[in-house]
Amino acid sequence: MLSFATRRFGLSLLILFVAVTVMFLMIRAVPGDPVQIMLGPRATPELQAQLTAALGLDQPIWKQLLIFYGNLLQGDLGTDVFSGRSVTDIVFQQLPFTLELIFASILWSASLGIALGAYAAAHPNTLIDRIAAAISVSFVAAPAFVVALLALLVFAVHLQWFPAIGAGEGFWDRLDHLVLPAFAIGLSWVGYIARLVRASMLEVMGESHVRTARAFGIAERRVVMVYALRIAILPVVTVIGVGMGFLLSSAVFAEIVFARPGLGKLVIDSITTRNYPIVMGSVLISTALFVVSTALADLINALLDPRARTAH
Amino acid sequence: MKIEWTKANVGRRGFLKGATALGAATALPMGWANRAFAADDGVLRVRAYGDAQNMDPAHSVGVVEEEVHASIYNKLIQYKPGEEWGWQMDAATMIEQVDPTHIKFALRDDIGFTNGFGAMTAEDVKFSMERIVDDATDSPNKPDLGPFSHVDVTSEREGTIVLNKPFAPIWSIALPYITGNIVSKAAVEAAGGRIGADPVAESGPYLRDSWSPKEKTVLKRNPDWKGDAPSWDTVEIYPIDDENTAEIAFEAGELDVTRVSLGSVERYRAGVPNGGSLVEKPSLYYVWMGMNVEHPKLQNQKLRQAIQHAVDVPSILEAAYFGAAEAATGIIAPGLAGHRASSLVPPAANFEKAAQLLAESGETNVTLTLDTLNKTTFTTTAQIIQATLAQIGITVEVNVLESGAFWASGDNENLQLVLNRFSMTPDPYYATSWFTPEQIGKWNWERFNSPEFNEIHESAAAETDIAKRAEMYQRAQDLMEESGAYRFITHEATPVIHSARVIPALRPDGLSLLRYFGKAT
Amino acid sequence: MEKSRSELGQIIIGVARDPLGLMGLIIVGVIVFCAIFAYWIVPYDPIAMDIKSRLQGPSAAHLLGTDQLGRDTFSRVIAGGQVALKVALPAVFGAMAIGLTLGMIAGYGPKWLDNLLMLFFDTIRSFPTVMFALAVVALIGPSLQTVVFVVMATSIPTYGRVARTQTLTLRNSEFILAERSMGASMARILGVHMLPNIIGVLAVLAAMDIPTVIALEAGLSFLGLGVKPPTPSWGALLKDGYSLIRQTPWLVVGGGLPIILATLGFTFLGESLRDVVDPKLRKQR
Amino acid sequence: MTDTLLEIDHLSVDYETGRGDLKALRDITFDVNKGEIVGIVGESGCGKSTLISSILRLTAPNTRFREGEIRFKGQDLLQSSERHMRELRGADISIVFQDPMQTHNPVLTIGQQMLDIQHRSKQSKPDKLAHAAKMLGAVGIPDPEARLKQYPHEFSGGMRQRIAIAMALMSEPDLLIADEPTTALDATLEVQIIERLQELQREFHCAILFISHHLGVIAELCERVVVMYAGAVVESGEVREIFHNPKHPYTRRLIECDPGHIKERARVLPTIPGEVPDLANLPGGCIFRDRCDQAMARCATEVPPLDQLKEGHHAACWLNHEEVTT
Amino acid sequence: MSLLNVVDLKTSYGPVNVLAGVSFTVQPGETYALVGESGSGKTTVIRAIAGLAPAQDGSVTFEGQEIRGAPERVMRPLRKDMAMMFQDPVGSLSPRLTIRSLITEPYRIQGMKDKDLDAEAKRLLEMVNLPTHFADRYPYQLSGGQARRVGVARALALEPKLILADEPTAGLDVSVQGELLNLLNDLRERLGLAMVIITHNLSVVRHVADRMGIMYLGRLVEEGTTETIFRDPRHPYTRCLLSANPEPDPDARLERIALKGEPPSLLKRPSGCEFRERCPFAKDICTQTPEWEVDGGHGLRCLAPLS
Repeated sequence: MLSFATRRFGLSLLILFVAVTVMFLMIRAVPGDPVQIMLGPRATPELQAQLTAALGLDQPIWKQLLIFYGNLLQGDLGTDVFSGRSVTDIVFQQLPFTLELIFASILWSASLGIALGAYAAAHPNTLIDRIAAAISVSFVAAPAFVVALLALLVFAVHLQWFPAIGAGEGFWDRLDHLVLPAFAIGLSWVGYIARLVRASMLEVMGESHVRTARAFGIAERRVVMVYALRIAILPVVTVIGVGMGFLLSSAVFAEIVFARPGLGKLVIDSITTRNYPIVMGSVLISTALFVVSTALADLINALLDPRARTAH
Repeated sequence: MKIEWTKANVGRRGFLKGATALGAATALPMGWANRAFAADDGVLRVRAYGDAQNMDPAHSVGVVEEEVHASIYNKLIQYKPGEEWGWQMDAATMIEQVDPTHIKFALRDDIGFTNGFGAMTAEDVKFSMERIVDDATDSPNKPDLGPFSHVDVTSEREGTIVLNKPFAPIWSIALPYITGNIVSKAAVEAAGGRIGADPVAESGPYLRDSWSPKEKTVLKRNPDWKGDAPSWDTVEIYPIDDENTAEIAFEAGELDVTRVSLGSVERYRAGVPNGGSLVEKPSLYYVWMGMNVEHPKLQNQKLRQAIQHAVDVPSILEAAYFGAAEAATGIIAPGLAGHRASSLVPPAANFEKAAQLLAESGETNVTLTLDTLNKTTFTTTAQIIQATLAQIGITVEVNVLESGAFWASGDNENLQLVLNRFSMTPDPYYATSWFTPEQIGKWNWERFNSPEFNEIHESAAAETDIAKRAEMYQRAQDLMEESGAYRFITHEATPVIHSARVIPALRPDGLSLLRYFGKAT
Repeated sequence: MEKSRSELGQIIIGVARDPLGLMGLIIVGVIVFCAIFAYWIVPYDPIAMDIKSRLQGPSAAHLLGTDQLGRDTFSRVIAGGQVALKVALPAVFGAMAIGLTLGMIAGYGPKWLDNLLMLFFDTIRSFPTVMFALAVVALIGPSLQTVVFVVMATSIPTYGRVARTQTLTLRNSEFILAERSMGASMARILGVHMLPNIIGVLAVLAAMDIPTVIALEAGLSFLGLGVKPPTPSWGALLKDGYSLIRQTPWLVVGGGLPIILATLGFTFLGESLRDVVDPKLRKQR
Repeated sequence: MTDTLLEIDHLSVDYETGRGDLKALRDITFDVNKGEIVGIVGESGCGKSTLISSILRLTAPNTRFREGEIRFKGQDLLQSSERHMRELRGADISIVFQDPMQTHNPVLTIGQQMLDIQHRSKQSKPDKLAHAAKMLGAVGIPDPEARLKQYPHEFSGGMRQRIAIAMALMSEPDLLIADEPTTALDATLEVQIIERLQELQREFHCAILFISHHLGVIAELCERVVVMYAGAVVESGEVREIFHNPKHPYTRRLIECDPGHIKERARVLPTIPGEVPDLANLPGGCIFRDRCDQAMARCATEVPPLDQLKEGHHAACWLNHEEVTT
Repeated sequence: MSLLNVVDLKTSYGPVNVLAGVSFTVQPGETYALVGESGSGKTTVIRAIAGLAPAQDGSVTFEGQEIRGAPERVMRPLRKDMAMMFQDPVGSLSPRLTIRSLITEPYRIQGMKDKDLDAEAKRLLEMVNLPTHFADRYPYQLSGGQARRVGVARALALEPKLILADEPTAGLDVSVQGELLNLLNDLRERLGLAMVIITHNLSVVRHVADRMGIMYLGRLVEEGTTETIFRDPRHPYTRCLLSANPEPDPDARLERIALKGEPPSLLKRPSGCEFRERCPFAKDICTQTPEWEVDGGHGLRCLAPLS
């Protein structure tokens, strides 16, 4: 178990390293120049040269990369081109907003999805199963930005149940502000998870240990909820772990439409303005987020599945 | 079919309350989001396009930051809200141009800096302006000060601004805009010469209370401010770049003021929700289609002229600007010196003439690329250009670019047609500066190379006779258009909606001057 | 050859017997039909502008109204199906082909290669799609091909991992050992014996992935990174519809409805396909 | 009648499939007395699994009970409420399944699973655990208390099967159904399990319905035996009677085929050529006719009834009818 | 010259010593049976011989040629003479191929394109008594017995000299088991092929094998002719195995020798004689490690053999 964790951690670091390096090189290959964007049409050549030098952009790429990693080892992600603030501060200021959004979305979509899927699997081919399938499936491809906007129109403007923009202050207010964005980006996950749970439940329900449990007269409820669901949930955990990466992408849309602060928006803004330090900082953090969440999923799987614990 | 998103009578709170009190009627005015309007909480909520990240005027990157700077710092003079461009006194009690290169000023004696940095002095004025032109500061705003030389301090609160040569934009750009902000010399020096994300000392009617990046900036009334007290205790500035979101936030009662999209103008003309009003302002932006005269495919002037005539501006205004904007006659907006009453090539396309010019050019099978930003307005415009040019047999492929790549087009020699939009300050000097030969490879994407234009740009800035100056700029725009490298499209428009409780103070181009916002009673 | 056709026939019959599968088959059939014959079916040229009759509501002349350039939304929806398939099919099948190849190599080849490929997969997966898309689009400019490339690149790991897992499971199965005992080459084992057993699972995955890809194209369009105008893609329709949602809600309907329909169709088809292809279920029949 | 525990009375069960009804069980009749070990012998496709799931009423959704009764202590299980069935399962009737590797839930500890099956007991949790440990000890699992905390995959196949037996006997059931419990195990383990089962049966006095295709195991363990072929009972009776004096050609041939039966090395082994008929498309007459070397004209047209040949010995074959012998 | 000569073959997966040195020889035309509990390493032996499992040490010679760890280039021509049969009758047939393709697969792999494959398929099906129309079926459409015969047909396609058969009767009903064994026997006599058969069914061994080896924890503990071993097992483990076979006769009450416990883990091999802890006949001397001793063609690894 420990060596498994160490190896997993080592692999995570390696992925992080490769991913960040690739992104570093890729973003540099892209046309565009933060100095030009920052200075706008008013740039004089001297000024441009000065700023380029100040930002270290006149160095060869490999040297910049080395410097980046050197700083990184000291826990320094560099300084924002535009505001002169520490990138670490900026990224970690935005991170909680995105995290709370992602967690809220996963929480509601996974709970509903698992419940729907488990119910459907326990009552296969009934009308409710079919209806649940049709409804949940049709949400799978509902683009987050359209859902977000419609949710805004209906629940914020028309019904005025929830606030429209921002992230709020204080626990309840923030929760209040989370409802619509989390709804918008979680919606497509409900169907996805429900389908996954249903399929994996049906498989588990066909296994002979479930038959054993039934043959011992254990209540059907307990058979479904404990004996089958605990196993059926395992692939879902993995999918959610991987899904964090995709949710970060969906968060971008929610953050734009709900004018929320967050990492997704930061990423987009920094890439379009070629704000290299922030791009690298946010790539690092979001990749780390992904790596951590997949590792976490593996860990949870190991906790839920004793076989995985000893297998490694 | 038109869906009216009228507000429902029962809000969430009302719902809960109604359920307990059994009296739905009593719950009516208790709508959740109505609190913004119902409670006069003294908070003005405005929208900005972006986040004000830097509190150093020397490193301000434009209007978004200036909106905050103008509230927390003072300038000698400020823009006047209203329909016409003009300025009013702010920190200055007296200011006058004694000769074309000298401006004398005297400061008010009741302005002080926060954080214990004392009263504002002429030394602060000198410091603030000189540090912008100082190379060590790396200020992107240096060009705004033009031929500014230095400030002579004559007494504690008096001084003279000295220019190297006459510079008309000093009154319209330099002093009332970004470079005019006065910071505390002592505070900046104490901070090591650079102000970062937090102001080191403020002096304006508002103080920046807090900043939550990408969420909001909060301004609070400055208790020590001795000038005319601002009407609002608190101003919250929300960075929202998506127009739809801003409009919805306004309708949900969470914003008091926002610029709206041109597509929504028609709807708001019919009525603004919650008793608000629509204010339609012109804009200083200029949008044009440029042609890279150095590109092998576009070196033929007749071809360029054919293209000029084949672009149908009214269609663009109709489809991309929803009929809410007027055709541009050049790069200088109406209301500014140098604005042309009409362009040489009429806005409406003349396909006959275009075809004739194309025939004269001798070019056949012309296929071109048109680069544009990835915003709906531009892609719509580009598609119309594509369709209209197709009518004279020119094939256009639209290249949609994200902003980072688009704005790097300056050194792109392969650029052919480009749909572009520049911002502007209220002085023609600002507009012409990008099209000089010196700017080729940087911002003169058309690689328009006219010595005469350059000459006009240089001399007009120093010309103090307004009529003469206007004439010079008009000639400059004629030159641009004659070259065939430009097809002017529009100056856009600035429709702004505001809630009933606000009396907005907007520049003639629709931008907010927060410190002058009033309260409707 | 003949045998594989009869197997395919069996699969189609199997799918058609299942009501949901039949529905999926019909929806997908309609979409494919419209895509192929788009330019004969459409009542108007989907890119012809008519600025005078712009932003009209649904009417007999324009079933789904017109957009800001006066183009017929219904025609654009129909033609958009073609674009959707032009994006989704190469992207999904490209990703499937590459993922399958790499995944099988990872699963069957030496351990170091497996580790290397897994690192490659995990690295690609670890970029948020949007970030990756932005960088790629900025690098090579937005176009149909770019969208295809982005979607393909980001979904290769999914297919690769599934193919790898399947290969790992199969590599120790007796029929593979039997082939090895007869001296079959690696190419033969992978191509003739592994592939037919893995491809079913991946095909199901691909069928269910197609709507996701279409939605991703819409997302990229929303960020202005989608296909080039005036190409009538559902994503572009949605984006235009999004910016005009208050004035002309039918534009969003026009863009959204086909995506939801396609999702239903491909998902039903995929699930039904899985039931038919899955040998575990087939044995019970 | 008092000592009869389970009576299967003319039971016929079909599966509805796309190809038509699959006649899985036809006219099955036999009974199990209290404290008796009855073996069911049959090869693949004989209907053993359908029989077990029918007794427990844990059938697939496409199962149709066409005819007959399954009486347990006199009550027809096919007419019982689902609630009553649940009361019976694991309490009065319990079962040990074939594959010990898959019979336990992989993510719950053995202790947890043994706790769960005592859901009817009012005992406290420690008492239940103690009971579980006692049972594990009884089936020969060393150090039972500690092993309760382990997961199924930490046990070997033989141990898991013993745990399954412990679980099945925990409620001291009246009837234990053992569905090929030793098939998946090595011969050495097989004997261990059988011996253990014999001991436990003596201790708990439960009846065992022991299903196996291994004639040796049946011969050793059971008192009576039921021979099934293609969904029907072809012969039933005392073990000794069946093995020494089989009255149905199938039974006879089956015993002959077992290589364990042939003491001397034989290069050519006896076989039963042919295949089990398609149950969805049954031929008329005797189902074994196609593979029977003694088939007669009558076998093709009439289904032979399960006749009582003598007390406790039944066989379904026309050969046993007197008119043939004469 | 013996056909197959295995000398001190060793295989380990990490710390797990699956094979701890196995030696035996097979003469042309001879049937050799490997017997033992699951986990004793029987399957690994024949897989290692065929190059399907790693073998870190020892030697395997086939017709005098060393083939342990040989690259596929060297192995491929030899595979014409050495065929395998696997445990799972249906599972060892590539599920998406027709029976025709499956049984002619060896010709394709060996590059014998000039053969009339349809005719060969027909010949092979007839040889194993399957109707020729089965050529168009798929594995899942076959019963266990039929699939098994397809496996035999495929193994015999190239008329090999040696067949390595892993549990050839596993999963078969008793009534069909005989058929398969008869078929193999018949072919063996006709084609003169040698076989290595793995099984845990001792009754089967008695009828088909000329010689047999008993494996325990990855080693041979006894080896000899089938007859001697059945008549006079010397190793206690062999005795236990033989006695653990219930006979289909209610009156036959064997003198059963109870085997204690279960096979120990390969990770924790007992010291001394590895069977000691389960052995009902263990003596003090058994704490020492027994050596493999051969006496008149009868091999034994026991310090306290039964007489």
